[in-house]
Amino acid sequence: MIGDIALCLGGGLLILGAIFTLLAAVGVVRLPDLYTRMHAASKAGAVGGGLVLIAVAVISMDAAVALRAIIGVIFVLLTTPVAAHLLARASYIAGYHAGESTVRDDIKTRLEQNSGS
Amino acid sequence: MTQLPQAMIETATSAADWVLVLPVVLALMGSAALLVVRRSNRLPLLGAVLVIVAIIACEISLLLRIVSEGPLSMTMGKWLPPFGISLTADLFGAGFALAAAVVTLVVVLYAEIDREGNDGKDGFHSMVLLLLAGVTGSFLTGDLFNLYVWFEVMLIASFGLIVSGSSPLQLDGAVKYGFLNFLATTLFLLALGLTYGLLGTLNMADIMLVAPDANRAAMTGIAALLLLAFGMKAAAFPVNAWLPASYHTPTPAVSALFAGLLTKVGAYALLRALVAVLPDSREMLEPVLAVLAVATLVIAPLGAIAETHLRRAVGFFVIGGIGAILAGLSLPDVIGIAGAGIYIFHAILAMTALYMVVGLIEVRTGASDTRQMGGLYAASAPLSILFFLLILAVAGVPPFLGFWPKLLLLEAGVADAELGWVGSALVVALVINAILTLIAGTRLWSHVFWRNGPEGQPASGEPMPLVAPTPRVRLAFGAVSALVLGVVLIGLWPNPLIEVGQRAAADIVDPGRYVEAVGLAEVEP
Amino acid sequence: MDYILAALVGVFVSLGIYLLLSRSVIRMLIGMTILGNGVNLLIFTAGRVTREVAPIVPGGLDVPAGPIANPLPQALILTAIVIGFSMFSFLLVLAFRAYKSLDADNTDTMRLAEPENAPQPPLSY
Amino acid sequence: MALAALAPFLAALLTPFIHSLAGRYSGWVLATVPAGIFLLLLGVSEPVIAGGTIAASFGWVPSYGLTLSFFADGLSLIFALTIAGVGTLIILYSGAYLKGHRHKGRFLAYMLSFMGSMLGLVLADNMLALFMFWEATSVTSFLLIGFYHNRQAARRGAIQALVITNIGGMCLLVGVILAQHLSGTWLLSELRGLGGVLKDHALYGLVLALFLGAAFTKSAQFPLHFWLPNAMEAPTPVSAFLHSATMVQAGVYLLARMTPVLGGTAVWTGVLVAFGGVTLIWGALGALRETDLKQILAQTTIASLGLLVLLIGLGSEAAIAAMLVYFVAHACYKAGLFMVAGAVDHEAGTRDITALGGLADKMPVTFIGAALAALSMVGLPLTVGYFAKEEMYLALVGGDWLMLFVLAVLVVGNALLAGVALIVMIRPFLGDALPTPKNAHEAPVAMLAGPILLGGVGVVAGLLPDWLSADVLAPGAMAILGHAVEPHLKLALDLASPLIWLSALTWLLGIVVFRQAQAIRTVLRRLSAGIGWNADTAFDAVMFGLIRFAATVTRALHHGKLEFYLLAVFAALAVALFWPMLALGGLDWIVPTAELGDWSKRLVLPDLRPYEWGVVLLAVLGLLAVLIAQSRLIAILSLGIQGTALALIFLLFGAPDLAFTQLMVEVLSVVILTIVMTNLRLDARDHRPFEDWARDGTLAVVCGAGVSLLLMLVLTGTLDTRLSDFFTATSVPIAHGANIVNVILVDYRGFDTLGEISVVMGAGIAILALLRRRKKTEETGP
Amino acid sequence: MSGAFLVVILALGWAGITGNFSGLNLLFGGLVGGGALLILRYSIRQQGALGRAGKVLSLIALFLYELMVSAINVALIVLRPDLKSALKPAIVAVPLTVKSDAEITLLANMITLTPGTLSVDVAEDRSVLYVHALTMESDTALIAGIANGFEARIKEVFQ
Amino acid sequence: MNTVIFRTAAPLIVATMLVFSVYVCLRGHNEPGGGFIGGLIAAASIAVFGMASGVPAVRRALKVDPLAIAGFGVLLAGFSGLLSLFIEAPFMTSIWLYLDLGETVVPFSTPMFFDIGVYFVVFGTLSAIALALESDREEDL
Amino acid sequence: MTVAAFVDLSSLIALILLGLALLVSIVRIVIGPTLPDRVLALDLMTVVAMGFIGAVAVRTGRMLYLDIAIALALLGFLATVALARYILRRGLKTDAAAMEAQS
Ligand code: NA
Ligand code: NA
Repeated sequence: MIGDIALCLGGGLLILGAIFTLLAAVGVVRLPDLYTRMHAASKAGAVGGGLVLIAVAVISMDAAVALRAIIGVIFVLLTTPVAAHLLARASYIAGYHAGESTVRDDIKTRLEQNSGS
Repeated sequence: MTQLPQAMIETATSAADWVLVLPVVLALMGSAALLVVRRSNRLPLLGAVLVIVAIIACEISLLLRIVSEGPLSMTMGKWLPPFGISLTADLFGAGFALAAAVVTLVVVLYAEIDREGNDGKDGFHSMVLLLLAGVTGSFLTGDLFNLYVWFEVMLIASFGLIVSGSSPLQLDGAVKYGFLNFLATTLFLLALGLTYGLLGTLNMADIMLVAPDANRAAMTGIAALLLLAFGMKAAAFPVNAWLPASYHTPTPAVSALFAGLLTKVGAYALLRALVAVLPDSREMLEPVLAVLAVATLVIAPLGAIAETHLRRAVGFFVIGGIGAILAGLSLPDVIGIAGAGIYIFHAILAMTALYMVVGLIEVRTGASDTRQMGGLYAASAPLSILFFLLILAVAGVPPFLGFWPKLLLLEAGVADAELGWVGSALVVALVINAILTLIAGTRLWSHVFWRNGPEGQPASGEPMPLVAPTPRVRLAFGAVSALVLGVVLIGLWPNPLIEVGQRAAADIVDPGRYVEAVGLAEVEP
Repeated sequence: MDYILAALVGVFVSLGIYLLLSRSVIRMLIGMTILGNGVNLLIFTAGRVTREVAPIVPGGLDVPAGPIANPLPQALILTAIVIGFSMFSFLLVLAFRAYKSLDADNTDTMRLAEPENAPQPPLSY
Repeated sequence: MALAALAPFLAALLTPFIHSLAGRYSGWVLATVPAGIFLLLLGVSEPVIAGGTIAASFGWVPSYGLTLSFFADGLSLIFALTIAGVGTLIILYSGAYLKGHRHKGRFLAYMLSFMGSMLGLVLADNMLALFMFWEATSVTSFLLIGFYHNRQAARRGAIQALVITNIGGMCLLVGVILAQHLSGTWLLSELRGLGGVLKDHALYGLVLALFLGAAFTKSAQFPLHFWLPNAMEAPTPVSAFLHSATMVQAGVYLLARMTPVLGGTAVWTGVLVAFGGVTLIWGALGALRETDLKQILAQTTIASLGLLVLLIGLGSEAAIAAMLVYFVAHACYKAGLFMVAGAVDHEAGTRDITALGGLADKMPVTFIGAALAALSMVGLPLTVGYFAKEEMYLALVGGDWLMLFVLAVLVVGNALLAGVALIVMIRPFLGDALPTPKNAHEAPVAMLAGPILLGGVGVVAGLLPDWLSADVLAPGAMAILGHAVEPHLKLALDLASPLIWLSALTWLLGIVVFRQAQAIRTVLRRLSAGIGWNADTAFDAVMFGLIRFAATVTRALHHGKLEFYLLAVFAALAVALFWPMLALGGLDWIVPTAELGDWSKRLVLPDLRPYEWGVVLLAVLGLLAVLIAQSRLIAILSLGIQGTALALIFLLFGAPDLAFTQLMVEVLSVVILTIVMTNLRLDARDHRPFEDWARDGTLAVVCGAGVSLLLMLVLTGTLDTRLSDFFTATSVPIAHGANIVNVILVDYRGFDTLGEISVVMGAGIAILALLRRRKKTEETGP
Repeated sequence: MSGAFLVVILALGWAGITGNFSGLNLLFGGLVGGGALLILRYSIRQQGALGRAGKVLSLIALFLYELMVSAINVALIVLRPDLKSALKPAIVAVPLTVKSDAEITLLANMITLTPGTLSVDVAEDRSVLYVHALTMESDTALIAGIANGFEARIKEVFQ
Repeated sequence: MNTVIFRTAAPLIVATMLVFSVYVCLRGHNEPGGGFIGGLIAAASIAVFGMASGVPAVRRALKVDPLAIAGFGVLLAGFSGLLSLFIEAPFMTSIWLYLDLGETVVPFSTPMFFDIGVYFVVFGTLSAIALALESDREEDL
Repeated sequence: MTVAAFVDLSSLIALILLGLALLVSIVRIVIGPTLPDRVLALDLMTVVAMGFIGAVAVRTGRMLYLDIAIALALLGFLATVALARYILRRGLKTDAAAMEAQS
């Protein structure tokens, strides 16, 4: 009985993860500029990937597998923001500025102040 | 519990059988060990010499064993063939492996010329041993995929050696060498995949048994791919461009090692794969082989005539020799195969020695182009003798070593000439090759040795000044002299060589003993 | 299914060869990698393809319960992948060094070893 | 007898030591070697003179049926004795001639090696051994001709001689092999016993052509004669030895030797007589054109060689007898004359006969030697030259008109040679005294011994016709013709015989030629100037043409463009893929047949699931992305797509290990590419002209299609799964591993993996080797 | 001290992934983890005692909740047809009160994974964290939300 | 890549990768993985380490020349094959020893040591390459 | 519908969705327009591939595929770091060149 529930839950999580992942991909295509796209990739991607791993953990009904899956999720949650940060920072420093719709840019302001003084 | 099939060889393996596998393993582990101690000053040279001497000892006893008992085989991991990887040595394989180890030893001593002020950190000796491991493995293996692995071992070691020093010239040569050779092994892999898909096995002896029943078109196509891949490795026309583009770029010691070993392994693989393993396909491809042989024989020495860069010119001699080997493969009776095999043996020794002598010439004259050379005849009688003997040996002038394989090839060609155009065409091409090679050789001799000084310098007056030999150069000279002496002595007393060559060829043409040694009895259809 | 993969092999091989002919060393390397991938896929396909059954014996059994994917080509490809990767690494660093030393990524301009206007051989004895 | 052939080589090997010990007397010391051989051969000559042979055989290459067999019959012995005899005097002469030369030791070693080769050649029974000694004479003579290596002319002469004689040598080798193939024996002695085995064979023409090619090149027959005068660049002792009794006579020896096997046919006679006759006249005229003593003698040598070949071609008893006597006569007088020329050159400082005169007073002994030799050459009675001439006329007198024409040619040729002989004897020695570059005086003893002794032999032999008949003619003819000839050489003048009148005519004409030498020379020189080129200049044209052609071919094939090297490989790949398939019906499986049904049944959609299609599509799209990528880095990123797709394919079709590795490797490839690219700034785009694009694209698609088709052809069969079945069955119970792929990697095929990790390690070393000198080269670079 | 703690964590992790909590396997896991840390011994600075499990758990719970909300948020935005008008991207300087490396890193990572914000950079003087916001209605609200939410909890954990 | 965030997170990431690599290596005989992939992940961790902390820090941490590690790997693999000399079997015949430690039986086998050798080779070589590419100082190579 | 069938179906749906996600993320890799955009998309693709592998694990019932997914996450991180570094270094150089051109 518990097994069936776990399986159903796992199946649901699996589909949910897949949906999030797909939406992340859609976001990366639809969003207007680099930095907004990063939001989609980092959040939806991490959640999507994580959900799939958890789904595997649930379906396997094996403590070892589950623990491994959880370690995997933690790892994803650890690396995804670092990677996003590195990419964003590198892009910004390299001169890829935020799109025209950006309403405010404090880094630019700071840089202008520094060069002005 | 279900009944297990018999999986392992029941009989015990005596320690003496290990002479088959030790040469490869010693070279590999020696290479690794030298890498571990590479920051030491003298250990790499000493270690390399010791390891190679040990390998030579193993290979001599292996050869003697095969002479007396026939081909020897060992299947790794005790698994029944064809499930495990079989190392299988027949006379050719063991003989070539021995020759390879001997020239490697000479080259290691010779290489001290270039290693003035060089510690072991560049891993030179490691790479030499790795190259030897690849070459030895290729000569001794009885498994087609394993052959691919040893090819790659050889290739990566040669990569390291060809760029060692990283001069712009070397890098240019290495780019061409690298891409074309890696492409060749990739094509080999392609053919291997198809072979497995068609036959379901990789053991050469096993392939011999099942290939006749396979789809002929596919089998021949695979053989053609193997011909292309091995032909590239062997530097057969028209896919030989990598050799003249690169062989002159590394140090002479490395050139020498390459000349002696690399193309010969390609030629050996052709011999093994086409003549011994897939004889039916070889028959289909015979016209192609013959055309390639003729073209290689005739076109290669032209390069030697045209080139003024001494080492490039010698590279064309190497290619010309490959033409002779291909000729033997087009004439697959015992005499022709013996000719091809003995030619490989000859080329391993003579081409290596020739490059080393050329290296000494470069050291003494401080130049690499014959236009800037001259005066060596008056200045150095020993060097003159070495070069002259080797030119004669390469041109196939009797009684030096190069003559005997050509004699066998010509005899096979004459015998075959009655059957069709192949024999006559090859005889004519061999003769043209001999004449052109001699022309090229005497021109080099005349320009480098006889002429008083560089081009344009007046004939009278003192010969051009030469660089005085250092102790390292003397050591190198001694090493080369020993090798040349070997070439001369074997040429004068070729009986053992020819006898072994003929018996080896007989085993290639009729591989029954080979199959039996592997442990796959011939199955009657 | 085999035939689709066989056709895909052709696509890999074609593109690999096309890129190998591009004169740019970096592109040639990419071509070499793709060609290698194509060959690996060829070995895989040549060993006949089975869907989803990994050649791993489930715990507690001596032999797999049903048919499994052919393990041998997989082992061969693994070896080939590793070797190909080693070669790729070397060639890449070589390209890097060649670019630094020769200032060229285009193979047509790499002419040190075989100079473009080499003088005619001397017509003398 | 083997000792006779091999001792000189041993002596040559020891020469450096002997020379350093004996110093200026090394000539005397080393001359004992050929002298000893001469005596040795004389000692064993008894049975040969009696009409028998002596033989000695040693095992050499038994596995190839080769023995090092020597045998001596009359012919061999005549040649061998001449070689050893003349050789003794030449070595002696050389010792003095090269006094103080820094390479005198080398020279003597070469001379001895050459002599050994020559002796081996004439004593060899095994045809292959004969060929080897033949080649050895070419090689050693190459070193001798090029002895004055600083001179381009010497180098040219040496290369020319070697090239021409090597072409002949190759003919001989193939001829010998062919003869062996047809007759089944390597041994000349056996071959002779087999009678017409070659003559009657369909390939007789080929065998004959090969042997003639060998003989004609070696013996300088027109039009391959031109190398011989150029070989005069050698020191005079070399000329004296090579061109009197040895090297050039090797061809004559070969023809004489092969007479029983190949001779006697119409084509044999016709070819030999024609070439010999033309060569005779050509050489004689050539001699008249020259003023340099050595050149004159060289040209007369060509003429004499022509004469000998002609006589062998005639093949009659008298002709063979004449040939034998003429050979001995020529050996004596030509060696003598060359040595005289050398002495004159050595002492007077020039060899130009127009600049020499009156030397008889200053060099009387030399003059005697010259006179003895020249008179023999003229063919005066009491010299051996006389008998030679008598015999050759005898061979032709009374023949048909063709024979009479040949006779006329002989008379003219002999007359021209007689004229030349007179010039050589009279001009330098008896003409008006002229100032010479050096103040001439008598040559040293070692240089005089040769001409005097050889001249003496010429006269002595001329006085002993019976000895000549019995000890030279009889055994020689026995060897060539297979039967003895009646001794018929007589000193008595028989005025009734036409021979004496022919001789007289020859002398008369000779005197005319001598008188008109100046005029004839002028005419000949104008004539040759008018023609403008000759075989010698043609040789240069051919050689230089060959070099230019070689350069063109080589530059065309080795142009240095990697793209075209690759193109060649892929073109070959396309051929290798399609040719066997098309030739052997490898594409038949595509074509619908009655059994296989029609196309509509084959056009079923492959049973791929949607996500599998997705992954395949991903792979194709990834490849396209690489194709259209604008910059290299984008291409690298796109490379990741196809790699991932491939990994997923592996995953979906039951290869998790593969997928695992493929993913890791693919990602790491992108990483390394990126790291490297981080340090490079490259042009962004891939410029490829349209025609290249079309060509490369076509070739790529053809190769890809070929691979696919060949793979599909392979897939039409069923796979033999023995190996995998074995692994599956034994992996857990015997190899203790559940992951069969890994068990294959570390156990069944662990040896592969051992090699594979060595490749990985090697890549590490190689890459470090690449990066290691970075600093140094960049610091020292421009 | 913290090294030993990490070894224990890694050993437990090892036991987890290998699915075998036997003493021997834990010991082996400790060895492996110790080896890994040996390589990293110069890089791991004193991290401060990770004491209060409760605070940690509450932080984790907050984080997971925010993460889920964030993902749904982004998903909804992505699906909006009027995507452009729904966005108001901005890069905002958020003043930092946490100072240690570990705190800054944890904060920045959490910010990235929560709704509408992405850490772009940390100023060199560590006074400011530059955050990219997807839809910035008000900068003060954004800054306050971060300061009162994650930053406060992190401070509690690290004290 | 000099950022606080990366530098701080890197040791955690690297440690996780290293442990994971050993795990993947050791269980390869029964499930996907093995020495090659393990070594690859370990080397990747070294690359991350290098990018975060710089090459000198990595070299200091490794102490041993990475290529020597690779050489050691080949030696280990070779020796595990040579052992079969003592059981009168061909090269690379596997030998299995079961160490009974009361609660568990730990298998030791030559294939396992072989696979560990593979791990070291891949780890050493790829680390050497990564560090060499990152490093500017020749004397390190 | 049984539970097993549901799991099977869900894995099929997930695979299809993830396959779609793969194809969609290629779009950004191909169209760019900037390099960071492509890198971002590639990074996402590794995450999608990770999910794909997880789904395959569910579908085949072989949970051991999970490790492949985890390893992919590890190495995908490395790739993104390397690419970010590339963007950083090359971008700076490009900026310097542009500033030089302006002054
Ligand atoms: Na392997
Ligand atoms: Na592997």
